[in-house]
Amino acid sequence: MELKGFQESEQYDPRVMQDINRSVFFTKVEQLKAWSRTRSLWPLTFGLACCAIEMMGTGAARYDFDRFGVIFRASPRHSDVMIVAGTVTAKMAPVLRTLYDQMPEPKWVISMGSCATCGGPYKEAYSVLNGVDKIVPVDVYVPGCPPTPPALLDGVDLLREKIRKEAKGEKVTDQ
Amino acid sequence: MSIKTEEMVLNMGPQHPSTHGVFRLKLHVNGETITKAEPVMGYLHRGSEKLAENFIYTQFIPYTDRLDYLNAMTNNYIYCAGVEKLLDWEIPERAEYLRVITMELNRIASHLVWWGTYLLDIGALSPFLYAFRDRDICLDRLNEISGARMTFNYMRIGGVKWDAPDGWIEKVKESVKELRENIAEYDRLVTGNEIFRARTIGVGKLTKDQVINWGLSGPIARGSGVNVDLRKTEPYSIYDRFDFDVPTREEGDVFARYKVRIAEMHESLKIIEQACEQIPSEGDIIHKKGARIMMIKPPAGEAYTRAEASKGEIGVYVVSNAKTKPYRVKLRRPSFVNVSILQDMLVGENIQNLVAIFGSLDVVLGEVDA
Amino acid sequence: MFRLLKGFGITLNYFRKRKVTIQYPEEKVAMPERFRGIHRFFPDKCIVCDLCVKVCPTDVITLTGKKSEENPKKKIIDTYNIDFQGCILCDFCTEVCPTDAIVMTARYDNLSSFNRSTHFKDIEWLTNNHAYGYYEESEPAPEAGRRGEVK
Amino acid sequence: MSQEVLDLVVEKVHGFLGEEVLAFEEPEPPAEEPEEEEKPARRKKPEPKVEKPADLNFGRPMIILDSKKWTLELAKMFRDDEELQFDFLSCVTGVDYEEHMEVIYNFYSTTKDHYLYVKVKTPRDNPSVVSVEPLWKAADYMERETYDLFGIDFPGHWNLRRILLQDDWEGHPLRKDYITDKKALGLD
Repeated sequence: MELKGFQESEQYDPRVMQDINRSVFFTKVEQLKAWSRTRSLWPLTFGLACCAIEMMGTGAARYDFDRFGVIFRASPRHSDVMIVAGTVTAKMAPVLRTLYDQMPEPKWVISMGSCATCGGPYKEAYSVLNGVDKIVPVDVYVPGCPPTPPALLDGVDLLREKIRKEAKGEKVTDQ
Repeated sequence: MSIKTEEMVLNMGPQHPSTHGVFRLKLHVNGETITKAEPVMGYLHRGSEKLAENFIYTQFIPYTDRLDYLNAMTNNYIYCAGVEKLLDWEIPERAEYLRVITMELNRIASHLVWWGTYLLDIGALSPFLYAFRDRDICLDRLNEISGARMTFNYMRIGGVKWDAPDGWIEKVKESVKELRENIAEYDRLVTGNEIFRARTIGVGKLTKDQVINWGLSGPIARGSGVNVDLRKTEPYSIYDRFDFDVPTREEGDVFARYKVRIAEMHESLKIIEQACEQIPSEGDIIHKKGARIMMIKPPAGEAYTRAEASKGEIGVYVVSNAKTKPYRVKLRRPSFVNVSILQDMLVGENIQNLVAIFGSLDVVLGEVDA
Repeated sequence: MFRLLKGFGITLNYFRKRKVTIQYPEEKVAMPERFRGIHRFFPDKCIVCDLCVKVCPTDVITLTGKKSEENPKKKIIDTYNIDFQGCILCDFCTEVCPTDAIVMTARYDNLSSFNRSTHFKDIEWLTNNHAYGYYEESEPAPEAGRRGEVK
Repeated sequence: MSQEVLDLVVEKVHGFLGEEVLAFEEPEPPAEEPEEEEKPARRKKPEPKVEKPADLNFGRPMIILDSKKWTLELAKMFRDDEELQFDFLSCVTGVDYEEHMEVIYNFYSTTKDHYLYVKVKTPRDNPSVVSVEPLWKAADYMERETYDLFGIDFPGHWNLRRILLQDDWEGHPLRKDYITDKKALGLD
């Protein structure tokens, strides 16, 4: 934090700086925004297949998504995270892209389960898209078939980390 | 005085919170009344049947899990039973009991998901939380025995994969007691609720003839007074050893289906309890040839087997040409047939009843689209 | 009205019941021993029989073997990769393995990533995957031997 | 029970098709015409036979018909006859046996509690089987699915369109000669 004026004043009275450090929290607006975003990720209820049930299970009492500020929204216009939970087929792919386009910026995509990540068990099937990252940019991949609710929570945690890091200007690559 | 309205085409889905998946309804609406409904499906068509032709027999078992992902155990069972019929194998007794216990636990879990999400659809939030809490009890037990929460891959051709771990049967017995209390609580919580009754009683009526002609099965058929439960009428596995009732109701409306499902959960608990008492304490869990999963080679022929899944009659039709890979696997998915009534049933209904009716069919899209 | 109060009564009763929520990141979920999480591999046990590759429904396992230096008739494992992004955790590889060289741990967490290629697990990763889960390193699963493919 | 049902069905079909043949003056004698095979329960074949499609049945009565013989009237007889009353159509599916195709109907009678299993053979090029959708509404979606995945035509169906795949999909995937090329489809 570059705070020239205050540093000068420190020379005169060190207690002022102490006071400020104790009671005022300095941050960039970007980071503040990122912090608030991480606390209220609103995913689109985009259940496609088996993973959707685990996603619902994560939202239920046992694992309780709401603790993380994750509240499912039915409309793409309200949401900022899309959890692609299930197999994306050729017929569904254009619809998925439309939904993604409808979401307001900033938006993130979590690819949940092996079907969404790479086609998974249906890799060889004639009507399945091998990986949702061919149509929308994916931020976090959660493996599993289906991932257990804690694994999904892990994925959401990772997404929050990514949002925080990006706000600091770090480039997010691999762990 | 009549209000002049124009016909309007309304599109519901594919992404809609109360379709529980990707299902689309093209509705022609005149004012509030639906004049024509056209279901569009296939958004989750994954070609399982084609994939089966490229797999050895056992490899297809995990794929049956993913058809009706809420009731994967019965899917596992029916596929294995179909191949076993071709092979003409006797299944060890303990394996049969383990199959029955897991299938019935899974049936309860499936009905619970239906109960929770259905009430969520028609406007009650908290039942969802109750249902998923109790579903987790079922899933914990299934997780302990099979090692997965939803896609169990537990049954094998000729038996089951794992024996029950130590103390599992006792745990199941305790869970049954807990579930029985909790499910009884649902009645007190919801069934008497005025709003719920107003939205369900007399809505979405299906007559007996309609049910039979449209090939509907499961709780939908039993809610309309058709007493068909394959566990009773054509006992497969060892269901003839248990004492249970088939709940039927005559009304045929949404509320009747609700009551049938709630009663069915109690019956399933009864079956589990009896099975836990009767299960032999030791014994084989798989046919002696079943452990060699790479070498299962049924003789040429074909077999159609059916069983009662939580959604209705599930059937599998296996054609073998005496090779290690099946020639054709056809799965008769109950949801796929059950959903066909929608185009007939919605005509003339109010649009606000749509979700209540559609939810009461208990359709799983993975199963509709295969 | 009475029914409504009855419903609320049940809700209120829950204030004095045990809480079901698991505070996940602080409190880990206890998965049972059989839980099928990511694999663990024992290179010294592997006899390069290729059964796991054949049985895998999604073709995610690839392996190569090489001639053993001490005993030229024996083959030892050289590379062993699991493309975990496509793995459906069906457990067939463990089931057919005659020597239990590949097992499944109960590890389900810390596997998500920003990049698909991270899910590609090589022999080194799979061998060192013992810090997690309920899998006992020393003793193989007791029933595993019986289930194994008879050769 | 199954044998009795089979005898009954065979008798009925003979009677039915015989009459029809007389009316339409077909030259062959009616008794040989429907290719009916009765299958005792669980007959195991020791030697594997690859070419021949259906060798084994499982205690359930089965008749095999040619698609020309399978008419709506015959199906109506199955449904409405006093002794048969197959009112529940359980399953409709198709199988592609490289030299011909088959459509398989699985009937059940809720009143009489018996089954019937009808296989209708149809040539592989230009396959066509009369739809039973006007009689059993359950056939609606299942025949559409069979059309979608096998390309078997069902004349008489009110709405025979693709159901699971897109309307502009090329080919019928469950045919044995369908080649899945995901690169060409733009899916891989």
